[in-house]
Amino acid sequence: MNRKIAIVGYAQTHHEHDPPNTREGMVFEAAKGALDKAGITREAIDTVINVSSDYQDGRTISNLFLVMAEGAYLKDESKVEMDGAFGVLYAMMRILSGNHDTAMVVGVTQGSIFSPHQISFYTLDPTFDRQIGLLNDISAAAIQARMYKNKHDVSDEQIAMVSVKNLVNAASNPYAHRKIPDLNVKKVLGSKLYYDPIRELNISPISDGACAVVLASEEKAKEITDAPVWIKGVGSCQDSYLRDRNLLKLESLEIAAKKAYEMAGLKNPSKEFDVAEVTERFSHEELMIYEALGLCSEGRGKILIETGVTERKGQIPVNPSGGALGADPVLATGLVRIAEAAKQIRGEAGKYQIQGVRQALAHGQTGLCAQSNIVFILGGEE
Amino acid sequence: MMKRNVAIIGCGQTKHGRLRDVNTSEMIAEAAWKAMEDANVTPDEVDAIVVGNMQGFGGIYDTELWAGELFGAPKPFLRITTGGTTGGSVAHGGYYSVASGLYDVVLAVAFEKHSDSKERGASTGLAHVAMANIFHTMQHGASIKWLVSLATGAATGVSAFQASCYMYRSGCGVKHLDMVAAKSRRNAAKNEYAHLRWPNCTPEDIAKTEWISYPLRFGHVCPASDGASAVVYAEEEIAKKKAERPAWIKGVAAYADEPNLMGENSQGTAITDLSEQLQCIISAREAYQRAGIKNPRKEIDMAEIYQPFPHQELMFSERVDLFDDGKAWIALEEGQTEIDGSMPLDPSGGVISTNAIGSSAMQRVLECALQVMGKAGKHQVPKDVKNAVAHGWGGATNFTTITVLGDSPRR
Amino acid sequence: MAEKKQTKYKTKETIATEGNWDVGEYKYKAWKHHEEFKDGLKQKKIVGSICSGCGRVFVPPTYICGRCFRWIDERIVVSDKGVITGFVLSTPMRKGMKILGMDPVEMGVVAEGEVLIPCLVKFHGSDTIVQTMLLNVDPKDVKVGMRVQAVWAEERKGQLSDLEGVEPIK
Amino acid sequence: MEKREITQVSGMPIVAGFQWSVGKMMERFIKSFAERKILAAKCPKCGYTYVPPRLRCGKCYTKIEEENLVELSGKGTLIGYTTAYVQLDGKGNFLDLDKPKMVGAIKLEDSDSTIFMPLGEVDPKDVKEGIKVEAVWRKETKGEIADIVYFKPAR
Repeated sequence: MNRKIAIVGYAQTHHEHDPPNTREGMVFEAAKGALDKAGITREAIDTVINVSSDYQDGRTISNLFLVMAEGAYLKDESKVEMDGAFGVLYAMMRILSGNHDTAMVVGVTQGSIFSPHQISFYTLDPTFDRQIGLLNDISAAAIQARMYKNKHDVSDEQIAMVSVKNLVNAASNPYAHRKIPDLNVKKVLGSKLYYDPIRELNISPISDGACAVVLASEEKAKEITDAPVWIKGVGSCQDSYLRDRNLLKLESLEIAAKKAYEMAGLKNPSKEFDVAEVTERFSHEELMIYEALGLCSEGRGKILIETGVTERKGQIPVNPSGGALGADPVLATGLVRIAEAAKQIRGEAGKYQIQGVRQALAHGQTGLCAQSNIVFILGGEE
Repeated sequence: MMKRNVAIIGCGQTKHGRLRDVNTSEMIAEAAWKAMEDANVTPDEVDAIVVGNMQGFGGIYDTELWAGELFGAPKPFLRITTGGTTGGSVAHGGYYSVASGLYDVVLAVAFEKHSDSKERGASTGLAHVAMANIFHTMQHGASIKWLVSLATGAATGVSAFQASCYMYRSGCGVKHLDMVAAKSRRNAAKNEYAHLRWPNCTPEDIAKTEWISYPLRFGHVCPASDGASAVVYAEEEIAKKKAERPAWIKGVAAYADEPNLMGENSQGTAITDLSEQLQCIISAREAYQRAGIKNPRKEIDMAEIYQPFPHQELMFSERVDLFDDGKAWIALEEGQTEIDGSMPLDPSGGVISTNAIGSSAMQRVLECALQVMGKAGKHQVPKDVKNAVAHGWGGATNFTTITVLGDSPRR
Repeated sequence: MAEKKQTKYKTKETIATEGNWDVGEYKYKAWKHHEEFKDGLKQKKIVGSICSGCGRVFVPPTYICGRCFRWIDERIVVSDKGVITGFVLSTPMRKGMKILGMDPVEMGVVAEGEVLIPCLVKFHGSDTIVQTMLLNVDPKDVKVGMRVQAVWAEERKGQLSDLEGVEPIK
Repeated sequence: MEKREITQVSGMPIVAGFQWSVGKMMERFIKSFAERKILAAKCPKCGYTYVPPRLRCGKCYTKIEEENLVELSGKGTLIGYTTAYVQLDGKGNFLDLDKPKMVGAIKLEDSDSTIFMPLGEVDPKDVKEGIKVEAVWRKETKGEIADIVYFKPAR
């Protein structure tokens, strides 16, 4: 990269279902919080990237009435209508171009105003799949989970362990939405069955929340903070449509991760980052994410979860913050992953801080069965 | 820091109109393929794709998840949508993708398929911009008469009020709106991709059309079109190899102001003159500064203004500093802005003749690129085009995208 | 004489599949700015909010100032007189005209031949406009800059319709 | 964080309707259902066979014309499935189904795409990946997507 970029500030709202707050209020709280965290005012921001969706907010041009609350008044502003992590990629590009030195990405979704599962149905091919009417993000994920289980002989219990890990982790994260400190595999397998084998506690909750991240060029970052979190690498990729892709693997995530590792100069990734914050909309997805990130070979994800490798005190902690199963404000979820990864590097993760984190991975995804993925490698000062 | 030079090396668009013999993914793919063929690149040479449309109009969410494989998957996709300026924001996204150094060749495609909505014209999406506000206001006892007056009077939304603001500020009359509309229809007759084409249309023809609501007539306003447009960006070395006369992106800017007319849930918003358009003034200044253009009125050779309503061609040509505030109608009367004038505006026929909302602001960038590359065919302006400015507006006339293109890279 | 007609490009039709988007199902959330505004209207007052940072006055009350990037908690009452900054003239309303699935003349909401005039009013003391209706005026005389005053409903019920519109100050 | 009271804004019963033109290729595909035929587009260059058919191969980007359409047998292999206990009601709510429904991911013979179809005349216990399935057509097919009622295990 011709210019180094750092994260210098971040903030998120407390994610809940249907909290007494407006969309505008959440955006303002996150944006103001991120500026305060960075110790700068709105005037120091050159460009603002809004991350929201017309369908999630029920408003065509969802960023129109958020200009003032997100701090974009008389600023160079645009909107990315995908997972918030893609908004960080676009903000990075704007700084790398030399046109801007600082950028703020503000993502928001109020899941309670209209079901994200219904909205996932609108991404289907309207001339065919949508007419048959069976598919949505959960039923498609259920078909994928079944195929993955059969191919690699993965048990429902092993998949449930992901929910147990993340929802217990979420209990020590003040911002998480769903916290079940005493969760166990039995309770997960006892929760309401939606589409076999996916149950209630295998699905990320419908959360309302916002998150903001402030980025700066190397020179500006050093002025703003003495603990910049450098963006060492980024890679993204989108797979083919559901009908014409391999559902047994997250191929686009493999490609995205390889690109991010290459840019960050990681030779042996699973050894070189100390924590990962990934977006797992369904428990089985986290196992497939382990494999796509190269933490283990294909089909071995179940071993990592069973042996506690990805627990907080494991060799490669994954989602100490509780992940998307702990809180899923849809378009803000990828941004929250980046904020949580940055927190780990700056030692600000409180009760779920992993010791000695130098490099962290953050992952965002969008589309049925994680069709489009993005991976960031973040690192502290050398 | 040395900024990376980026150029458009290929342009592609579908014919715009009522396209019922294709589905949305095929429509997007057609424009994407035409742009790649024009740039003589294959999909494997394209590093990333930026895409956008106004999602509420076509009823499909993130269409590229279904359509993507027709022109490039597995590949990085980035979706950018900002209302009316979507096409311009996608164009900026493509520029920034290459200028960042992360990618060398990027395809940017923007589209809209209004005919897929059952409601007439673009009313689903347009009404839906403020639907939550209208629900909110009705819930608090606004009168039915008020709602009816909005539906009849301001059917065209913010622009209806803006026309009266601008006419007061500039002193221009309805006849100038007729002249702009007639000029656009005539220019569109020379553009095979345009939706409404009316060879030798005169202001009198326009004046005969019914009023929608004073000061706007049916003849003044844009159609709701289906269509897609795409450009291929490349970094300097590749651009020089691929195109004999690339269209260099010299400066971009896209500022946002307070929403005009109303805020979130109809809270107050401090814009009283809707024709001030401060964010357009600032965007133009910033883009010219980045482009190294000191005197736009001398250095800019032509412009594509985003003008779904005729007063906007006059208003925004002033806000991008091509004419004095309130004086564009004089240049119009003197024929300066005709296709063979000293400052041609919208030789393509503009948005008055063709409006697939997601695609329109991209078409402004694409048309300026064609003019700089000398490839605009029948509607190529006779004068030599060294620098051109492409403008887009969106939201409640509070978003603006400005792209300055030229025939030489910035040094 | 060259072909004089306007042509519209369109292609052959192919069959279409159908689908819906239930926009009415969204459960939006809002602050109580309209409650505050309505309570004021009941007492013939135009209530706004004033930012402690830049002093700008927003009508109806606005909770966040985008310039100063702070909450706006103070309220203020502005004049019920102001000036027109923008307007539109509808075509004369006729029986049988269908608007939003209604026939307003039939329903007695508007009179036959009435010209509806949505307008933007900047009340003195406010930095914003209020979108309402211009009443008791001959459409020919409407111009930006006209001085107007509020037209209050006879019996105000604390609803937005308590402010029926504005009328020219004679 | 100061809490500001909020009100719930309920919408008016407005439904935005859509009518997506399917395009020439899809029109032939849907209309051929009338004769109980399932067409697929076979890429002339790499042979990848798409169902439903399309104008461009996503694997090697070759154009696909109407003469590249091939007729499939209507039989296929079940490569994935799920049992649905709920169903979306179009307004964002999951309604409990009184009887579970089966959904199958099916790879039709001589095609590379996966299509997602309801499964019928089958007991969830007997469903396994790899079993052969075949299309069950409406008695009176009219050239509509609904002509295929479901897929059932092939004899």
